[in-house]
Amino acid sequence: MTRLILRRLLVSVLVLWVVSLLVFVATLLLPGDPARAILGQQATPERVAALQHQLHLDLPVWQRYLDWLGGLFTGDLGTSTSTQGPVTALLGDRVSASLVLLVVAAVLATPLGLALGTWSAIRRDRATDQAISGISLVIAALPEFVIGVALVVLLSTTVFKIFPSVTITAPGETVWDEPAQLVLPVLTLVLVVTPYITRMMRATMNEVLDSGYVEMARLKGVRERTVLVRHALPHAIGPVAQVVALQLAWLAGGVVVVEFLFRYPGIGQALIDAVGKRDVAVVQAVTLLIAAVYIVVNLLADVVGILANPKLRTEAGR
Amino acid sequence: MTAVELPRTAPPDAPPARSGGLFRTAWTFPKAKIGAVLTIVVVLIALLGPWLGPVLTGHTTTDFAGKPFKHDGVFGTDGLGRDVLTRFLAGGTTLLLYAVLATALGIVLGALLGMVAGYGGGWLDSLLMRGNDVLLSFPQLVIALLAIAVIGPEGWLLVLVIGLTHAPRTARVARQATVAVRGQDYIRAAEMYAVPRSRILLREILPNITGPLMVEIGLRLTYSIGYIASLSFLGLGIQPPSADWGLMINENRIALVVQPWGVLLPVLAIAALTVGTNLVADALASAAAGRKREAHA
Amino acid sequence: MTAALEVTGLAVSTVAGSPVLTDVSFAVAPGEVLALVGESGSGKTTAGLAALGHFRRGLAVAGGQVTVAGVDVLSLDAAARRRLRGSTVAYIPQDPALSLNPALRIGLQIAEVLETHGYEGSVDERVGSVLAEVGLPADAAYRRRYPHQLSGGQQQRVGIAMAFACRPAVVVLDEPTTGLDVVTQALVLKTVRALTAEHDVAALYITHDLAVVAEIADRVAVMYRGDIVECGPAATVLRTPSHAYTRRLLDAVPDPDAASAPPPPEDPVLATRDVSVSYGQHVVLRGVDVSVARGECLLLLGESGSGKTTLSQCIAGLTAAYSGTVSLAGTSLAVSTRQRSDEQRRRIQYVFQSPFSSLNPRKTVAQSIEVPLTRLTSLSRAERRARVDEMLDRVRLGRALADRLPDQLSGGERQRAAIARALVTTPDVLVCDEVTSALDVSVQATIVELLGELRRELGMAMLFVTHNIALAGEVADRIAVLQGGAIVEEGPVRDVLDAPSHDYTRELLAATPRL
Amino acid sequence: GATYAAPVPAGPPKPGGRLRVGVTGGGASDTLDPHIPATNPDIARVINLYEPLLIRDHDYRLQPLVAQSLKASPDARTWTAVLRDGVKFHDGRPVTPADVVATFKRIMDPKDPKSGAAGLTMLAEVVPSGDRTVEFRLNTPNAGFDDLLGQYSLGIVPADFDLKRPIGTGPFKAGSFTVGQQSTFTRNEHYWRPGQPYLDELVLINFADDDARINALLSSQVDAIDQVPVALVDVLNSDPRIQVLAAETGTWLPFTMRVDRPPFDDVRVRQAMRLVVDREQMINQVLSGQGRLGNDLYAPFDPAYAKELPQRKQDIDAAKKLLAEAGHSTLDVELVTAPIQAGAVEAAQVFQQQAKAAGINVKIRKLDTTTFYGENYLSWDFAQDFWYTRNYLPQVANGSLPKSPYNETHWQDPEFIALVTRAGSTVDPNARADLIKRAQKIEYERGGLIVWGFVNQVDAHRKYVAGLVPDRTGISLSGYQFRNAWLGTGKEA
Ligand SMILES: Nc1ncnc2c1ncn2[C@@H]1O[C@H](COP(=O)(O)OP(=O)(O)OP(=O)(O)O)[C@@H](O)[C@H]1O
Ligand SMILES: Nc1ncnc2c1ncn2[C@@H]1O[C@H](COP(=O)(O)OP(=O)(O)OP(=O)(O)O)[C@@H](O)[C@H]1O
Ligand SMILES: [Mg+2]
Ligand SMILES: [Mg+2]
Repeated sequence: MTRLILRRLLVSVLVLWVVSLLVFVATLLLPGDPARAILGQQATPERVAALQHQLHLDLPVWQRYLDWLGGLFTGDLGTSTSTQGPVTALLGDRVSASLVLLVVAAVLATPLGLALGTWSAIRRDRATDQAISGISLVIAALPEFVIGVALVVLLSTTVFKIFPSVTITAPGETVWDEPAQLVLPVLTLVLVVTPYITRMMRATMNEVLDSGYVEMARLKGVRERTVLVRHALPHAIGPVAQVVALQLAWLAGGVVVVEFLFRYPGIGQALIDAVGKRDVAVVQAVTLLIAAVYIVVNLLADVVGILANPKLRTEAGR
Repeated sequence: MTAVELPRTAPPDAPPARSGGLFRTAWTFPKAKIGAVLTIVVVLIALLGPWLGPVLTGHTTTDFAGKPFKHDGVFGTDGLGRDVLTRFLAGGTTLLLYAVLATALGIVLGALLGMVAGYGGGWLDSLLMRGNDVLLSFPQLVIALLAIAVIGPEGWLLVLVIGLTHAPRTARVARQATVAVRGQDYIRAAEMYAVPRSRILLREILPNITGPLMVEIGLRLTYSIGYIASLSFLGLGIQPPSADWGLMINENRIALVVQPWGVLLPVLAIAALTVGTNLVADALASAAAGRKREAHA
Repeated sequence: MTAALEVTGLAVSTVAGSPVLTDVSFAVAPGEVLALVGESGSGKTTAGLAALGHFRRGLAVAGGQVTVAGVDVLSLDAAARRRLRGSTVAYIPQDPALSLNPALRIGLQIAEVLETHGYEGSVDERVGSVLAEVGLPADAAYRRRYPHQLSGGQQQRVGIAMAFACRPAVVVLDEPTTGLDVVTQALVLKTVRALTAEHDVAALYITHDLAVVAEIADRVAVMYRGDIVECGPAATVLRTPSHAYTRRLLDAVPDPDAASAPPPPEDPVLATRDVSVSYGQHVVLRGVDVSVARGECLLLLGESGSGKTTLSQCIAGLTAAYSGTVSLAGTSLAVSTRQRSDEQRRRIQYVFQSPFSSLNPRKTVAQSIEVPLTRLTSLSRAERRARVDEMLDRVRLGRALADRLPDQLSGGERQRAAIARALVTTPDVLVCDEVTSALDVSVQATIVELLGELRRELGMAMLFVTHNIALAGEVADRIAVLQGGAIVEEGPVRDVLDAPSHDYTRELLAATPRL
Repeated sequence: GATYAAPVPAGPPKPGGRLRVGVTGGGASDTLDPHIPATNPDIARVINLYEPLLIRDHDYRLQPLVAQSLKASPDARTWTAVLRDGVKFHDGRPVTPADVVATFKRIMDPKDPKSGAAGLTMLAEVVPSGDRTVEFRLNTPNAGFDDLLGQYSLGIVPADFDLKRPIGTGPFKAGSFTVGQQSTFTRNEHYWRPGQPYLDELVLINFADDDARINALLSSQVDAIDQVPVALVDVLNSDPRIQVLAAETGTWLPFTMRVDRPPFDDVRVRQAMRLVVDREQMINQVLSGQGRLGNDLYAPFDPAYAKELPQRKQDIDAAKKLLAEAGHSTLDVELVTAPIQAGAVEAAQVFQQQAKAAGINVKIRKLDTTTFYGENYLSWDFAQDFWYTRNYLPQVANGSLPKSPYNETHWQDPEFIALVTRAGSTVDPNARADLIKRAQKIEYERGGLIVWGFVNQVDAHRKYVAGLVPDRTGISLSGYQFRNAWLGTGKEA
């Protein structure tokens, strides 16, 4: 089992490295000069020249890649061309802000999705099930900005004026100092993610509840609750972990639209801003970060899958 | 003597594996009917709209019907004073076209990759699937953001980028389906007669994975629509002065309180379209999974 | 003696309303084994599960009564039914691999029944004793195993142990030996017989194998399309069947003692020399030599996993690698079929084990049969079609079915189509890999008969692979017995059947149930 | 919550309180540097932290600030500034001539020239000429030099200025600052205007998105916002809690045609393009009526603005005729646009529609702002740009001379150059006005700019915010001069 996990880990590291290479190349292709991008209309030739000199844009490409890669290991993500400060300083707060959004959304959506999915499966083909699966099917189809706009109209500006529709943080304050402004972004993400988890959980549970061993457990006279907890749920862990992982990874990347909509000071906003400003170091850092989240989360899901499967657990362990 | 039990042949009312049968089975689900109706209505609007708009309203998509965000005409005017209904009617064609093209690209590419990886096996499989992992770990929106920053918001680029981001996901599904089919004796029978590998892929494997692929097409179409609309919403997709639903939402969102139609019509259309295609895809998935019609008295 | 299980006028139908059981009545006394036989889909499982008051999703009871140890099961509420299950009436499922929870240790799964029903006394001890009763090791290490760490036969015996753990009054066994090889099957049958006799348990034994019935049952009930068509003492029903379906079942049972033709002269058209195959550490074939002469039929006999399919596929060129040689009329062949010539490919043909997977479900029968013609001959389209039609007639399938898709055919018809595909290029050697084992007994007989006729008509050599020794007398001239990847005995059919020289062969013959 | 009508504060200004302002734009390049403000938040910060020698007031009149007066020598080559008494930096030190000299040295630093340097090319040196006086010596005579000094990006800073301690003479002192997010400011107790500022604290918050900014105002997350999308003026006006602040400005969003590139090198084509524009409709559709007609001339607040030139109107027939004469029965042009300012992309679309009537086929190429201002900025054949208002000569210096930093049209007319050069050194106002009017006539007849209108500045604030007035300079929210602002009652409600 350890070997299996180690191999999986090695592959992940390899994938991450290739991603880093691709990210670097992709950002090289960004047209336009960062110096000009920073100065905008104020870009007089003298000021452009001065700024370019400051930004060390004159080193050969491969050297810049090696420097950058080396920096990653020491926690140095490079220098932002637009703030001219370290990227880590620029992203620090934003990463934790996005993380808060992500974690809160995940912590709410995952158990909710699992519970709804299980409930739906237990009540298979009854009204509850049909309502849950119908609604989740519809919500799952809606693009996140449609959900977000609908929530703003409903809860913030037009119908009810309950929650703030944008996020404002004073310096030194963090986004969670004023929880009310987290409500709409979190709710949007929860609405986007929960239907997928619900549907997957329902499908998996249906399959498990139809399985021979669940039927056998019932024929043994085992109580329904025990059937569910001991015989059915453990089998849903593996496949559902995959979906939850996928959704979490989606959250990391898909948070861009939601952050844009709610002006949430996270990495998504930073990314849009950085692409516009040709702030290559920031683009690289954020992209790599999101990719790393994806890879790590998937790795975890695989490990959970391996641990939840006695066959893999026992066989590979020897 | 020992008799081995007849493996469960399809019960009389279970779905046969053919794709014609798949559609027929899927059609027995109410959700397929609702989905198809939603989709067809929106597609009809998208296809006939550009021609119907000027006839109904007397305005083209670009001329001015009044001041911005006023209630002139049936559904008022947009941010430039153009007729919302005309623009709404014309606004689905491009979205739909791009979504269909992107889906087609993603499916063809993904199915090909997945089938080759699944059938080839071995190092080829590992290589393709690790490459797939790399693509998958690249956040979809970031790819689009970078590509559009590099090249500009061109139509073909949208199709390409979205198609490409679909490909690895489709490849996974196609690979899984192929692996399930690969071990089947009819593939080995074809190999026994030295049928060329390309022909095995196209003639023996492809027809047998149409079930999951059909589901995938439905899902990818849903995502493509949402994705293109999202990009337009971020201002990166279809560009003005084109009439486009995603763009309309972006342009008119600001006046949601005064003149909601400029947002509501396209939001409803996009919602109906994505929900419709998703319902159909889900019905196909249920049919492919062999679930019998929810028997309810 | 009063019946432990009594079913009267039971009717079950689907929720949609179509009947599954119409009017089923039978009774089983303590210590008695009632065999419930019938073809697939006749409703055996449905009737068996009704004894536990359980109906599968989509089915509902439509009338009748089920009494277990004096209790009217169907009138009980869910909780009371649950208390009955596992304690008074137990169930042994058809497929242990699917019915044991793969995530739970087997000891726990057995203990669970005891705990659920509040077993008085030491649960641990009882688990140990019931494991011993079914002939499994009772030590702690064994109990900590997961199902996937057991063989199929062991899994099935764990299932039996689970059923007998609470000393039930009634057990329902749903085809418990299907999928097991003859030796394991004999062991399981012995266990069941011993346990029922010892504890005075009433057993309902579901099967469609009449030979098994003869071994185990006191009485037989024959089911046909949801109805009991015949019921009586086993000896009576098997000797003087009154219903047409029962007779058909009986006729289909092959007779190992049937006479066969003398061996033809030695002239090997196909020969393997020292063929060995291993998958990693696992050696599957260890230097196998077999040869088949022109017009001869060699029966390759072996239990499941002995390497029969592997050998057949070496001959057909479908394995990745083997050592040794396979030669066709003296010329040695390349390992992979892709490296062999069209002519070589044409001369050796292979029929797969399962007709359900060997035909592409998206191709019509004619299209599938046409493939070898397209690949291996240069016939025109019209000529190919003519050959296909002719071949369809030959395998008694008829041209009418040419444009059907496989799922519009029955299993037997599909196997005929697969045979037609193998024969359409008139091969010299036909390798049949357990071509009948996926088929119902009655169908099995017709396929064996067809192959015999075709062999005589076309004069080809045949390698007939099977694990069913009962077929030997019907089809083969010679027998080769494969065990653990090596040939342990070889000789003319009569000699081997009458005077087996190897222990394994003797064991096989002894374990084979007979009427 | 319920919507209620807030009372408009009246009476004498009430000191104290905290004002939160939503400002458009900003991002990772946000800065507190006094001399390189680029975005709106930068400008708002600079205006409240620092003060230049002079500045244009709400009515576009040049007013002395750190300087008490600024006088030109008769030949307009030397300008002498007298510093105002009692003007102190945030740390309490008084402003000295040495500080002024150091400030201009920082701005004109040849290694790192700041934004203002481009407009001050004629400035030879800055020398202290007394206790309270500073002398500006010019290479070439310039009668409008006072105008050039009246820029917010020329704030006076102490000689030992360090960006880590951003000190100026402005009404507010720098508090905390989060790049791309927001900045806070506290009251400067040393401020020279008695009683001002009234607020204890000022918070400027970046908003990239119009929607978010307006929602923030509606949901009371900010007290005031700049740049209300014009289409929403009516909505906000109808909200009893909100006061819309609209100002007529000289801000313009021209189309720029390169006069040295075909097809625009033919003056008939340029005239045709100008005749195609229905300016009324442009203002209605693009600005929802929030603007004034333009006549292809800029600097409407200049005393010498050529009001007498007839207002150009749409004339499709004349345009067609001109095009035919120039040999174009139909004309295909590409218009490069970007969301450089609210209304830019919209104006491009309206123009496209209007040009159709004259058989001109306009293809719109929409770029992102960075690309627009990237390498090809100033070399697009046909594009747009955005300018706040200036007087005529400073605007010419910025955009209409061969060596101007932003000559988008590559305008290089010898007769025009001669006229403006003479005007630049003419001190007599009447003579100068005459020269300027002649130069304007040339641009009116053959220039490469299509100035279709001047944009009203529309901002909004909650009714409890007082002291904000319309400002004609084009800078938002009372010119971001929050020293005047104070909070009435009702804020906490
Ligand atoms: N859940 C169900 N819903 C509807 N029909 C069912 C269901 N389960 C079984 N049937 C139908 O009831 C009939 C009897 O099924 P059953 O499983 O009892 O047959 P069987 O004799 O046990 O067959 P086999 O030998 O294949 O196990 C079949 O025709 C089957 O299609
Ligand atoms: N691809 C493979 N990789 C590893 N082991 C294999 C593979 N194919 C077969 N085996 C092993 O080789 C042995 C022989 O398999 P084979 O299929 O030849 O048996 P068989 O005699 O045909 O059995 P059955 O009667 O069940 O069909 C088995 O133990 C099987 O587990
Ligand atoms: Mg059964
Ligand atoms: Mg086999």
